[in-house]
Amino acid sequence: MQVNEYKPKIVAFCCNWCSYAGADLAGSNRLAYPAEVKVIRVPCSCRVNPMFILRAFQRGADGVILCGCHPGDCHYTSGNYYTRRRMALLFSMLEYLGIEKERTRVEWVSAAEGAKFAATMNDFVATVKSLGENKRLEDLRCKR
Amino acid sequence: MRKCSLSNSTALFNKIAENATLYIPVDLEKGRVAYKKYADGMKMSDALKTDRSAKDFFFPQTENLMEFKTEGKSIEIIDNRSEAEDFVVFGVRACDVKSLEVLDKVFLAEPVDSYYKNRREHGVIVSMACTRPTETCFCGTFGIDASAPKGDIECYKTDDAFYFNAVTEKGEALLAKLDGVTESSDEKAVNEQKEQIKKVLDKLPLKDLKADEFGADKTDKFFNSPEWKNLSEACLGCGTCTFVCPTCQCYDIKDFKTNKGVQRFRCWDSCMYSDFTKMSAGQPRLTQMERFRQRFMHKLVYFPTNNDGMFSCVGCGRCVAKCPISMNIVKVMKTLGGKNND
Amino acid sequence: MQKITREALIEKAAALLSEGKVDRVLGWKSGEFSYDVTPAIFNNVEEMQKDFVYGDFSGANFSKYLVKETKKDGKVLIFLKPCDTYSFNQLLTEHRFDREKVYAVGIPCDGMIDENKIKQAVGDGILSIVSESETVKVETLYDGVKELNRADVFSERCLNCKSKKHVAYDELIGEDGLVLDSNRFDEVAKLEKMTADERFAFWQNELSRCIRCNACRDICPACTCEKCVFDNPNSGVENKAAANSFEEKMFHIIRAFHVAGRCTDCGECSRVCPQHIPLHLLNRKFIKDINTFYGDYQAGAEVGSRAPLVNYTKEDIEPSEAVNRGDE
Amino acid sequence: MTNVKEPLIPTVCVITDIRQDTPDVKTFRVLTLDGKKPFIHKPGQCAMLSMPGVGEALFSITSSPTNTEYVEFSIKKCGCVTSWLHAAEVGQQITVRGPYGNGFPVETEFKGQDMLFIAGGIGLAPVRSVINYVRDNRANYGKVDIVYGSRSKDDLVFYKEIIDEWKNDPTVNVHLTIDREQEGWDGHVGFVPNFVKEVAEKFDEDKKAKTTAVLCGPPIMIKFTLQGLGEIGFNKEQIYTTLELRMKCGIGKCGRCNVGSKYVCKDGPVFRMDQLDALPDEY
Repeated sequence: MQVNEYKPKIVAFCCNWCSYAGADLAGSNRLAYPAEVKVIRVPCSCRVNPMFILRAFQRGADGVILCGCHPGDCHYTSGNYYTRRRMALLFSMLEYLGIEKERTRVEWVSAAEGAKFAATMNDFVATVKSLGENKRLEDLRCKR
Repeated sequence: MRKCSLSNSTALFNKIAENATLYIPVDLEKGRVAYKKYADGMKMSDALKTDRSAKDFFFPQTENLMEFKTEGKSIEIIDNRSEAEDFVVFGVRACDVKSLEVLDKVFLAEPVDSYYKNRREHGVIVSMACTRPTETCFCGTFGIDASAPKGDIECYKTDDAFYFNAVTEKGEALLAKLDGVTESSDEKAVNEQKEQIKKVLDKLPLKDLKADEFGADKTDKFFNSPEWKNLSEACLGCGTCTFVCPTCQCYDIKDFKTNKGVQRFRCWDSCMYSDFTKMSAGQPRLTQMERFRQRFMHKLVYFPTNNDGMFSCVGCGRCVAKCPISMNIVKVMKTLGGKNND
Repeated sequence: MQKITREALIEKAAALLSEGKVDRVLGWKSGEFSYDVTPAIFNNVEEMQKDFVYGDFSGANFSKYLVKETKKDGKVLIFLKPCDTYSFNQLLTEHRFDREKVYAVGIPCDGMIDENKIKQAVGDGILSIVSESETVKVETLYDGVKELNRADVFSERCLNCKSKKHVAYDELIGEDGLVLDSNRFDEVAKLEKMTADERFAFWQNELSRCIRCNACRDICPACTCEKCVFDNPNSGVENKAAANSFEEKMFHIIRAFHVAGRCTDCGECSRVCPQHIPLHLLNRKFIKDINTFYGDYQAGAEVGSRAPLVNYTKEDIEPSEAVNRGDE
Repeated sequence: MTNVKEPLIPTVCVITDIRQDTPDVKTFRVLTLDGKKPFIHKPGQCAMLSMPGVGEALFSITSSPTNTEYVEFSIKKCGCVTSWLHAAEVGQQITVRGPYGNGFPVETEFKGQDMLFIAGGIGLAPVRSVINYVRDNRANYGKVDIVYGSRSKDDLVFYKEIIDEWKNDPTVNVHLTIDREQEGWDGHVGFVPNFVKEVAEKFDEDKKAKTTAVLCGPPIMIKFTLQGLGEIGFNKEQIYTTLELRMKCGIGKCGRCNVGSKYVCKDGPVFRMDQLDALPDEY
C-alpha cells in the first residue's frame, strides 16, 4: 500500500516582472521544484497586502512565500521597498503571535534567476514540510 | 429544601458532572469571570456576574445551521443538527435567568427555532441568589427579585452551605440525583438570607429607577422625543451593549465558502451596526440616532407591546459597565422617563 | 503637575462661547456613578455647569469625534489632554477633519483612573470615588470607605504615559509638560522573550475572548475608514462574528497592521474592550518594531510627517532578518 | 431531533423557466425537484430564495395562488443575490423557504369590493399575484381597475401578459402610463400619482366608497399617490400597500425588519394605510 506522504500546500506570490519570469525560466530550463507550490502572479510584490497572506493560510496554505524583484530593480521603481517594510512588520507580528516564522518568507528573484527560484522553492517546501501542517493559523472550516 | 455544605462542594460538582456537562463561573486573571466547563476540583467564583451572560449557552455567538454541497447546477442540503448533550449551568443570577424567559418569547414562538429549543431542553439552570448586588444592578426595576432567582433549581449560598430548592420538573429530577451529596434542611438560613438581600437591594443606587413610564403601546410617546439626538450623540456604533446583553437576540445568517462546500451559519448581529438594515435598495435607519433609538425602543416599548408588557431588559447592568462611552439604558430611561426618575 | 479644575475649564469655555469664538463644546458629561463619564456636546454654559466634568475618569479621547463634528456648522471647542493631541495631529495629517472649525484647548493631565482596577480592588457596590493627590477614597456598599493608592489604579496607558507635552493646541491652560521616558515597551519585550509556544498560548487565550463588538475599531482615532474592510460585503472577509480562532486573529492582525505607523498609542482600544483584551500590546509591537527597524517615530508628534509604512530607505532590514531578531 | 422541522432550513428547488421581462427584470419559474409547487401561498406573501455561498434574500411571489402548477418570482437586478439569479440558467437549483408574511386579505376585506390596483415599476410584482387571483375568482369581486406605470415602455414588467390577457379581459380596465414620451408609445404619458388621480376622479361617490386600492411602488410614488387619493376622497382604510425591508430569517426573530413593534416579515409585508400610519416613520 502506498504511504500517504505529507505534502505541504505552498502559495507563492510572484511579481510579474521578475519572479514570475524567473519561475518561467526555471520551467523552461527544466529545473525541478515541487508541485505543491502554487504560483500566483501579481503585478508587483507590493500588490500583496497582509490580508492576502492571511487568507492563503485560512484557505489551507501551510506556507506562503512572496517573491519580487531585487530591491532597486522594481519595475515600478519602489514597489518592493514598500513590500520589504510591510512584510518585515507583518512577519514580525506573526512571530509575536507565536506563529512559526518559517512559514512565511520573502525572496528577491530576478527574471534571470531560474535556478535561484527552483532552489528557493525546494528549500522553502522542505522547511515547511519539516514544520508539518499549519495549525496555528488555520481555519478549521476549510480543512474538513 | 436540600442542603450541601460548602466543604462538600467538590463532591457535589463531581456528582452533577457525572450525568451532564457542568458549567460553573470561574475567576480568571485580572478580575475576569467566565463560565467554564467543570473539571474535578475547580473552584467556583463568588463574583456577582460573569463577563458574558448565560445567553451564550442557548444562543451562541456563532452556530452552524446547515451545510450545502453544490455541483454544477445542483444543490444538496446537509442538515447536520444533532441532539445537544445534557448540561447544567450553575450559579446563574436572577437577571440572567429572567433573560432566558425573554429569549424564549422570541425563539420558542411559532415557528419554533429548533436550535435554541434543543439546547433549552437539554440545559438545566441552577440559579443563585445575589447576596452582594453591585451599583450597576437594577433588576428590581423590571420586577425581578434577586432573592428569588428561579431557574430550574433555586440555589442559595451561605457562609457554610448551598441550599437548593427545585423549581421545575427538570430541576427536581436533577436534585433527586444529588441525594447522596445533599441532605434535607429547613428554610431558616435561606429565609434569613432573603431578608438580608432585601435590605441590600434597598440601598442600591439605582433602586428608584422606574420603568412605569415605558411599556406596551408607548411608541408615540417616545419615538419622536428630541432627547434621542443628545443621547446618541457620542454613540460609536459598536456592538458592545448588544453583545454583552443577555436579552439581545438579533442575528445574521451568513454563508461561508469552505474548501468543500458552503456552511450556512448564524451569528449575533447588532442593531447598532450601520449595515444592520442596509438593503441594496436603501436604508431605513440612516443615522446612528435611529439605530440607537431602535435598540432602546425595542427593549422598553416594542418588546413589551408584543409580549404582554414584558420588558426585554433585565437590569443586569452589563451594558452600564461595558459601554465604551458609558451611555446606557439607565441614562436613557432617566432622560426620557421624566419626573418619575429624577 | 498642577491639578486643573472643572470650574477653570467651564470658565474658559464660557469666555470662548461669549466671545463667539466657538459655538459648542465637546466635553465630558457626568453620569450615574463617579466613573461613567460620557462624551457630550454642550451648547451653553448652563449645560456645562449642570453636567460637565473633568476628573479621573475623563479618559475618552475626543479627537475622532472631530471627524463628525467638523462636518457640522460652526466651531467646536475641544479639550485635549497631552496624549489626545497626538491623535489630533495624526488625524490632521490624514486630512480627516477641518482644522478651521476647531478651537483646541490643551489641558494638563495627571493620569486617568481605570475603574476596573478599582472594582477589582474593592469589589462590588461602589457608591462614590473621590480622588485626592495620592490616594483614592472609595465608598462601598459593603465595606465602608476604602483607601487606595492612586498610582495602583491608574489605567495602563497612564502608568506608561509617553508624554505630558501637548503637540497641538490653540491655547494651553496651565504649563506644558515634557515627553517622558516611558516603559511602555517592557510588556512587549517580555512577550518577545517567551517561546513561540508560550506566545501562541498567551494570544490564543486573550484573543479567544473577542466578541467582535468592534468597540476597539470604532473608538480608534486611527480607524477612520468610511467603510471598514470587515464591514464590506464585497471584500470577502466581511464578518460580524469571529467564527473561530482564525477570524479572531485575522481581525486583530489586520486592524493593528492598518494602523501601524499611524497609531499614536493612545490606548483607547484597550480601555474600551469589554473583554479586557490587551490590544495595545499588538499596536505597541508594531511601534516598537518600527522604532527598532526604521528609527524612532512617534505618530502625531508633528503634522505632515511621513508615516514609516509609506516610506522606505534602500538599506531597510530584510523581513527574514526582522523575524530572526528575537533569537538574538 | 432531525425530524423536527426547522424553519431556517430550506428545500432545494429548481428554476424551470426564465423570462426576461424588462432589461433589468427577469421572472423565474420555480418548482420542487419532483416537479411540484414548492408551497401553497396567499397573494402578497413572500419567500426566501437563496444560492448557497451567494446569499439569501426575500422576494415577493408574483404568481397567483390559483396557479396550481408553479410559483413565479419577478426579480429586479440590484444587489448581490439578484445579480447572481440574473446570471443563472434554466435547470439551476436554488433553495426556497416560505411562504412568509400575511398576504393581502383577498378572502375577507377585499371580497365584494371594487379593486383599484396601482403599481409603479417592479412594484407590480406582488400586485400581479392579487390581480390574477381576483381574475380567477372573478365573481367574488366588483370592478377592477389597474393603473400601472414605469419609466419607459421597455420597463413595463409583464408587458406581454398585460396586453395579451389583462387588456383582453372585458372585466378589467387597464390604464398604462410611462414617465416620458417615447417613440412607439401612444398611451398615456406622466407619473403614476397624477394618472391615478385622473382615473379615480371619474369614479362616482358610490364607487369610490366601495373601492379598495392596492398600492405598491417606489416610496416617492406611494407618497404622492396617497396624497392624491386622499384629495379625491379615499380613506386610509381603503388603501393597502406592501413594504420591503432587509430580512434575514423571515420568521420574526432576527430583529432587523421591524418598524416599531411590527415585524414586516411576520406582521406584514401587507399593511393597511391606517395601520402603517400608526407605526413610526422608519421604513
